[in-house]
Amino acid sequence: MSANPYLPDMATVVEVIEETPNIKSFRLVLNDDDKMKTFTFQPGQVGQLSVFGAGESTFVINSSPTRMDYLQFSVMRVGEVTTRLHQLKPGDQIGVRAPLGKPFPVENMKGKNVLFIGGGIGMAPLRTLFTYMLDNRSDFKDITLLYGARTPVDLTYQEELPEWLGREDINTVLCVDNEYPGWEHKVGLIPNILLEMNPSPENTVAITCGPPIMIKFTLQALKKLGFEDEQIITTLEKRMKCGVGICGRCNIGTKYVCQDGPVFTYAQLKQLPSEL
Amino acid sequence: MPAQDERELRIVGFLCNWCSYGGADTAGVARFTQPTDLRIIRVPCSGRIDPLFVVRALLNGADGVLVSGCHPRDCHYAEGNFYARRRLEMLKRFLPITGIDERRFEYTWVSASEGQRWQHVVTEFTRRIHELGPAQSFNPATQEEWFNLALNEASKGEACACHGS
Amino acid sequence: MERFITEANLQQFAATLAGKKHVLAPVASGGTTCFRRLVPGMRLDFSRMAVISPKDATFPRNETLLLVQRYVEESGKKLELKEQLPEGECIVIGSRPCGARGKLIFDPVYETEAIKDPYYLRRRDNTLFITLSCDRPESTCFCHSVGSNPADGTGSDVLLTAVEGGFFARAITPKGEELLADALFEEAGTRAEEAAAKQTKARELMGQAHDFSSAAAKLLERFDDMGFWQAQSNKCISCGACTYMCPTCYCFNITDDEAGLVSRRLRSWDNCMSHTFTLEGSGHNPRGTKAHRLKNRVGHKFSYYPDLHASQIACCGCGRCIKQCPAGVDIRQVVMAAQEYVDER
Amino acid sequence: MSQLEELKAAIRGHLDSLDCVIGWEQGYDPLHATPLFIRNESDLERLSISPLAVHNPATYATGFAGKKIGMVVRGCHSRSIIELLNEKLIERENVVLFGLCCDGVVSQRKIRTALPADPGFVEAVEIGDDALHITLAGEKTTIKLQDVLADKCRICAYPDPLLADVLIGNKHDSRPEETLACQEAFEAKPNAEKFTFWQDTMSRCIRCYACRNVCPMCVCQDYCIAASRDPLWMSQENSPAENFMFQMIHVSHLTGRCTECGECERACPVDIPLMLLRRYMNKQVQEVFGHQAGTSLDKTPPLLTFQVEEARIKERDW
Repeated sequence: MSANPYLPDMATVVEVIEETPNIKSFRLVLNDDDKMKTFTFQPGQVGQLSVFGAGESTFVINSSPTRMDYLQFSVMRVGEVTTRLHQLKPGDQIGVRAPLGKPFPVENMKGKNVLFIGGGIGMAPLRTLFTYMLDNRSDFKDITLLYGARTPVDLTYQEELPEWLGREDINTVLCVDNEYPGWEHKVGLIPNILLEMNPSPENTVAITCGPPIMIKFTLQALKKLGFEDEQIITTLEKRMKCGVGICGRCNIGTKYVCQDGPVFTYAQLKQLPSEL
Repeated sequence: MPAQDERELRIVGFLCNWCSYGGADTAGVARFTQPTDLRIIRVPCSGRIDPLFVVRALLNGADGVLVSGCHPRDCHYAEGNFYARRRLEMLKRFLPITGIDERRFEYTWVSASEGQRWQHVVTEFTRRIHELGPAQSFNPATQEEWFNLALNEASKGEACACHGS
Repeated sequence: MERFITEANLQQFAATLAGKKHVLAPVASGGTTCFRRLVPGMRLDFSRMAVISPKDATFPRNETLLLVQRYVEESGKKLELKEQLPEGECIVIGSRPCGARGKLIFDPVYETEAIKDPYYLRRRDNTLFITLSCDRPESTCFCHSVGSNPADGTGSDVLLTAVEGGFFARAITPKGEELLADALFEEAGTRAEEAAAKQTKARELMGQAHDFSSAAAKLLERFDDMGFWQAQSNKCISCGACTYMCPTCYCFNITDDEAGLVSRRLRSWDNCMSHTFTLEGSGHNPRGTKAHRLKNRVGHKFSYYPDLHASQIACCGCGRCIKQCPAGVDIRQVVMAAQEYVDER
Repeated sequence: MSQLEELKAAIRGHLDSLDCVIGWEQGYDPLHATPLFIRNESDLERLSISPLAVHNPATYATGFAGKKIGMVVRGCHSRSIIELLNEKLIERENVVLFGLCCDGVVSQRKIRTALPADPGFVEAVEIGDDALHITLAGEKTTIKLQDVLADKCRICAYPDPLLADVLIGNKHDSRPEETLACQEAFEAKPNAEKFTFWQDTMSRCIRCYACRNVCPMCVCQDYCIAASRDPLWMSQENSPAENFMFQMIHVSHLTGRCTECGECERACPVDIPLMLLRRYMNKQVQEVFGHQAGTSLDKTPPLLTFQVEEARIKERDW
């Protein structure tokens, strides 16, 4: 990042993928070749995307640092900035401030089983780590992905799903809330499917992200399965402006989600005042 | 073609879709000569016009704002212009206390067939705005203007010395 | 360095400076006293503490961070970014010790090892404070409860103390000494003693200080007690008078304005008492009521910030938030209530 | 029994059935009052109804939606309540009104001007029948109440609550004949002078929105269009034009609804004379629609209705 933490790097949109009716993924390349070549980040770190004239918003970098042809961000259309983002086409210019925030504790996960539980757009922060692990497969033991959405069309990363489902060295389970014609995977709410899958907490790290209500019940399910607070990792969402711990809105007590997060273990979350 | 041999001024027109926009169109089709200062914004109904549209335009630097809708009793939506009439009248009455010349804002009714009336309205309003000249920016444009304003106002003392709630 | 200046000469000194530099000073305006850019011809008004703090000097109510120009060319759309770093010096004349010291609360946040806010740093490094010590406390003053006093020179370059016929001036920094080298300042003579006596008297008039030492822990203890916070925030109207008047409130908003092919990124004071401060895109708001927001405002100043930054309370005790609150919310009372709270459950 | 005791007794009788009763108590010093939310006997003990007790309790009324509360109201406050009722923003069965026949409240701004030093140094205040005796920095000053009455009180046409469940005090039989010279003088100024006055005055505004949040009729609060990004009515830029834009929004949304309680002007930390705008606009509403907000139940605000033939809106010739 530049000496001025508010100054974005300019980037070009190289590809736009329509993931779902209201989610698009943007693949960006920094305009400065050298910066792009030397750009480093770790899975879980976020970036601020600027659409000049509309503003900036925070999104997780959901491509993997092992695949640096582009930086990918997935954006759900909810407000002013995201609406303007959704209008972008390949070739358009965009501002990027990245990487920001703290990553997943990847080192601690090495040699362990990893259980990913993603709901809807919550798959985005998991995707970066998941892809990273696929590219460093031998560092980890069993990898399981439980990914659900409301309906089949709400599942993001459709392009990659066949690969994930087809790989022998990972266990991928997809689910949607209700039966749909042609849907061949699980039907039900994520926490229930999770209990059905009954994964062992033994030497396992569970990483979950999704809408607040899903996280709440997934945490309960994980506890029921015997996971300790330290074994559960999630990422938080807050309204952010500066992204560098100054502007003062994303704090929970003394912790600033933009700087100290967005990745927290359940054990860390329990230490924080309850203001999610 | 400008109304007078002067620089064009910025006049914003909010015209209802059903009558006044049609009236302007009729005037155009009939090739009536009109000044070109007016920038028309078409709205579904004069009842759609929030008086704050007018205020925003004036504070953003419009030299004049003209609102035109269907004649009372002729509203496409039956009663939109009845509400508009009350709101716009209150706006017109409000402007003097702000120091913004209320002549910079006008509202009127022009039907789709009244091409000639439209020509008359737009010509008259444009002439009026040209007589008033360019509007003063509410934000002083230069540091010097700021200084003069601050000094002048300070020298007057309190405009309303007694006020107190 | 110690000097003396008559009241008339101070006015002249300020006017001369104002002709050359950006001078911010308390000026009577519309029956109130605010810090304004001093224009030669205006008079300093030292009769009361300015309603708005001198925060504008180092943290203006709004500033342009970036200008963005868009070009549409045949080869495609282009964007040009221009950083808008502040230029020029500023001199604050007539701040009170609380206001000058209050700005220091920004430092550990705006200048860390990893992040340096160039806009703030430039302004801070290019601003001088000529501060007026207070000769008597107001009923809302509590600087002595947050580690300061009415003649605290911390954060100032020159400290003035009103004495017979004018002001006793003491330089606190080398830059302050340069200011006092002006010919309008005279020998201080024996006025140092007069000033010292005045300062001592002012401190005595402040009376007993509040003890906020248990606030950090006690406020956290009350975090989940929404009944407590609802009671404390009953009369709060959730406006921004407290935060915008506050010399230490440093939170900001960043928004873009667009006009044609030019847009700019604006940083403006923000207000943690407003609903939109933490409103998320999804519609969820972690601080959805004024009780949540008051809890964060008080908690931030008296608990979270001190926890992170060497027990320093993020409040300078100027009392503006109390004096200017349309509903009379008294932050001292809120903190004391949390400290003295006895859980009866 | 004094009026205060009479009022306390009346409130005591209702406390059990109400979430709280909103009144006033002494604030951070003896010269300032603050709203009091009475829930029990010890709260009730602190109740004060002196002329220093200025805050309009109606400001809080919509915040207690669904709960039953009591409010101590002066004449102007009762107008705010009536207007809220007329606009169906509160329900009659959810409010118990303890009405005070009011002899006027003070303007802190006027007190500040009348005192020899900043009222921040107040040590003691004694409230007499027609004067305040203020001890300030060791010296006692006497100010006549009449001299520091809030403007709204000097010209108040409704000193007695227009709606109350309990009425305390004696009804007034005459209205003051005073007019506000400053208001009239300001209105009479040429446009150019008014324009520069607002330019300069609005440069003082810090957009804290105290004027909005204290306004009993500003019920959108968290969802005010001033905070909207889409549509974008206002920039965050703190310039005279943007600041004035907000005042235009406020005036526009209060047209025919403002009950002239003066809270906006009182709350303004930088003393912007907002009532110049309010009073002027209310006069226009009165002239055109014969309407005074909050003066009678079941009246629709004039901008929410219309007449096919408007008696007092003249069509302009072209």
